Amino acid sequence: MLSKIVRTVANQLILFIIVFGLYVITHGHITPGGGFQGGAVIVSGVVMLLVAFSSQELKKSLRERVLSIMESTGALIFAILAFAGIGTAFFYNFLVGTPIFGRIPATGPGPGDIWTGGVIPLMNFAVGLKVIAGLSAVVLAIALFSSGEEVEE
Amino acid sequence: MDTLITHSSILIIAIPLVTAFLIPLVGMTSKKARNALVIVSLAFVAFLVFALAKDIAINGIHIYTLGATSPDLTTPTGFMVPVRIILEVDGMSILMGIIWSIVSLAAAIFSLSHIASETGQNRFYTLLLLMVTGGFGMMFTSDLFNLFVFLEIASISGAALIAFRTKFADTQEGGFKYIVVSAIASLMVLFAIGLLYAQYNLLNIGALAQVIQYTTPDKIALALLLIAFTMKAGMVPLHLWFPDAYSVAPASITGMLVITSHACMYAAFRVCFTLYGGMLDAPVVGWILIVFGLLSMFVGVTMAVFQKDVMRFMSYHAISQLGYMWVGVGVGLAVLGNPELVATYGRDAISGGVFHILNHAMYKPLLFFTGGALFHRTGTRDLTKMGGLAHKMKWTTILYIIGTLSIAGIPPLNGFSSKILIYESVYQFHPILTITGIIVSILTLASFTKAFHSAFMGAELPEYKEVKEVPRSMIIAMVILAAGIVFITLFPSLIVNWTIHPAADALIDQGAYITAVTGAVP
Amino acid sequence: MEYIPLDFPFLAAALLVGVSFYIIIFKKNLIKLIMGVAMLAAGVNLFLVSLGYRAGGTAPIYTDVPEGPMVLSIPQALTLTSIVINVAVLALMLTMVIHIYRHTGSLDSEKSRKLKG
Amino acid sequence: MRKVVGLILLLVLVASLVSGVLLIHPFGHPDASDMDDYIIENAQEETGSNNVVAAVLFDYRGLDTLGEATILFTAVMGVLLLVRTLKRKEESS
Repeated sequence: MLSKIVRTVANQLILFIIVFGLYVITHGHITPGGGFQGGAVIVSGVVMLLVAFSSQELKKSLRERVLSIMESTGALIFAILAFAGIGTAFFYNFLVGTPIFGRIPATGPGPGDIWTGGVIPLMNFAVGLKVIAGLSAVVLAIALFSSGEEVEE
Repeated sequence: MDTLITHSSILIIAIPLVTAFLIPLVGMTSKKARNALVIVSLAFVAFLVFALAKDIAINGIHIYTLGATSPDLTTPTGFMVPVRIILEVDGMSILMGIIWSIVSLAAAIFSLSHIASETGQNRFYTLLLLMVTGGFGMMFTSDLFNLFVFLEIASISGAALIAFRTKFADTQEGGFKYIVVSAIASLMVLFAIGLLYAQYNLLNIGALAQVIQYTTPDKIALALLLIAFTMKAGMVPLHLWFPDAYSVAPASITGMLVITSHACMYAAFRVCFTLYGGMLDAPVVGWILIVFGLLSMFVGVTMAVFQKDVMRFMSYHAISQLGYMWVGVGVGLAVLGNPELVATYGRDAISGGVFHILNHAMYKPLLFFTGGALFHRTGTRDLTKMGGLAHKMKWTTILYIIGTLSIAGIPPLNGFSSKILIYESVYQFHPILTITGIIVSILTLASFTKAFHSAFMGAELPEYKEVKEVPRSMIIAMVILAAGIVFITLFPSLIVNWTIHPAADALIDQGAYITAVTGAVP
Repeated sequence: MEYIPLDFPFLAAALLVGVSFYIIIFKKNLIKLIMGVAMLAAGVNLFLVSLGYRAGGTAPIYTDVPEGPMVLSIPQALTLTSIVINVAVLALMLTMVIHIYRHTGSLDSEKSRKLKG
Repeated sequence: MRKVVGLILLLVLVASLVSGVLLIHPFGHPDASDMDDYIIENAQEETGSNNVVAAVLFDYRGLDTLGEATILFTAVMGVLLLVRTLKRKEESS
């Protein structure tokens, strides 16, 4: 556990990191970024908390059971979105042209429109959820394990 | 039913995947529901594989384009090269799929009681199903990068499963060796993919095969791909990790790992026959495979003689048996440029090699399972410490005898029918290959008899007074594989005509694979 | 810079792969071995992503992009996939090394080798 | 002996890799780009995404990304499997 200054700053900073990560995830289909990148940004915030506080401290607020459920859910949403297009073909982008994220941008350079991309923004969210939960679980588990703590099953 | 067949190739990959994602959620509530889910999904996948196999036997190569407006639209309208990932299942792929579906189902059933006393079962079954996904993906995809992704899925889950019993040091070491070897191998594959992509801007195997020129970078890519896949399959100069990793895994996983070795072998064949095909310097590559195959046969069997650990002993035999397949298919590859020789013995040699894959995939997991059964009851893998177990474990003894007779190639059993096919065809290529094969076969029989003697025969040892027969689910799993052996033994010509020859022809006939992707040959 | 006369990125990738193979073959420490694998992955990723570069090209994202050629997009997607895969591999490797260290008390690949055969 | 063999193999490998990467197209000037050009031209229309890389990841090569997500899932499961407690809790058995 580091000094009080570090802990206080980390506590405030984590909010901004989460907001930035969510921005990267949400705008994955119009600007550089996406589920993996945004998820990694948020996990870097978790790592910062891990450094500032101890792993035992963090374990109280991040239950592994919850993380495990989150990860499975993210993966399932992704797989189900892929399955949903199976009327035509697996991974068919069935939302293009529908009211939900279905707008088609003008060809060529232009300003981005958030309501485009079909299943891509939804898949970005699913992947983001998965990456946040999965990598946090890994980082936390290795930190607990190398400090000699038993990890709950 | 037709819709199911149309989508079957992706369903075979996706169903174990989705089930794997569900297992952690289901496993939290009920153990029984989880076990039932695993078995039911794998059984359904096996059903789909057989349905797809029937469809392929009737209608030819099955093709599935992911994300296209229609699954059989391989290239976008008005465009010549494929853009999306395409699954392509031909005779060879579906043979591997049949093997994988049977063995994975048997392994899951075997695991039910084999790991019943361990913790972390939810994650064990999740990883088992992910490994099944990876294997099917490797066998069915026709996209090089996708092959790399599925290779990684299979190897990472395999490594975690090898290290499953964390309280022993050797499991961790075996798992670590396995994951280092697979990481290096798959990164070499990725570098080769980069070299090919840079020149042709394509990733699909069929489309690449159409335009490949066999330039110097292509040759380097071929070398990298072959080294990577043979290393992952456990060919001799790069086999040192193989027994370390395979002997320490839970027995059900070892049975599955053998098939992932076959899947890497399949990938190597796919690269040689389909990707490079006619452009290949066939005699040189063929001879390389033959020489290292012979080395594998010999080194594997001689090292096996000295082993005391039952699983290590069987792992070395697995290396030796893999050598037969390299030799058989290598001979077919060496004469690939010459249609006459292919017709006289090349096709038979490839058939023999492929048939041996099928046979080996039945008896080697069976033998590993019996080894696991011994470990389950005695708590040791050391053959010198066992003895007199035939009195206590009758089923295991009988199943072990079936496996032994089959691996040694004793005439009526299936191991014999594939070995004789290899011997006969290979003899016309070079007699020394057949002679080596027969010698190795005799040594195999001798060492398995010795192991049988020390584990099952002799007086009952006092410390195993309490030993009982293994639980029923383990016997069922072993009986499934033994039934496969008996079936092949009884109807060898049926199997050869319906699965082996189409598989061998699929390897030889590069044009059909290309045509299925790109439409007509230009 | 308009045009780079030599294939520096390709050469750097090949040399990085060579250096990492040197580490993997000759170093005995398991952590160094893992670093070698990570460097190998970095080299291969560098090679892949530099394959797609087109001189003077922009990133293949249409939002407010200047007119002109775009760099190839598939290598970028492949590299992204490969990076995530390598993160996964490294996490698993490190966990196993912690276990090996707990069991044998050593990170030397020669000393910790318990199995003989 | 082992070192010498290793060094020779290493040199052969590096030499072949260097020659391989020098023989492909010069940096910045890809030889062929049919597949990528098709994607760059049609991605907006077919997938509605301005970000072509995202279109490749989630649409054209979706199975790769599903595989990638699966690998991450596999690694997480693997790590959690390996660091699990070995003693079964009393109430759960």
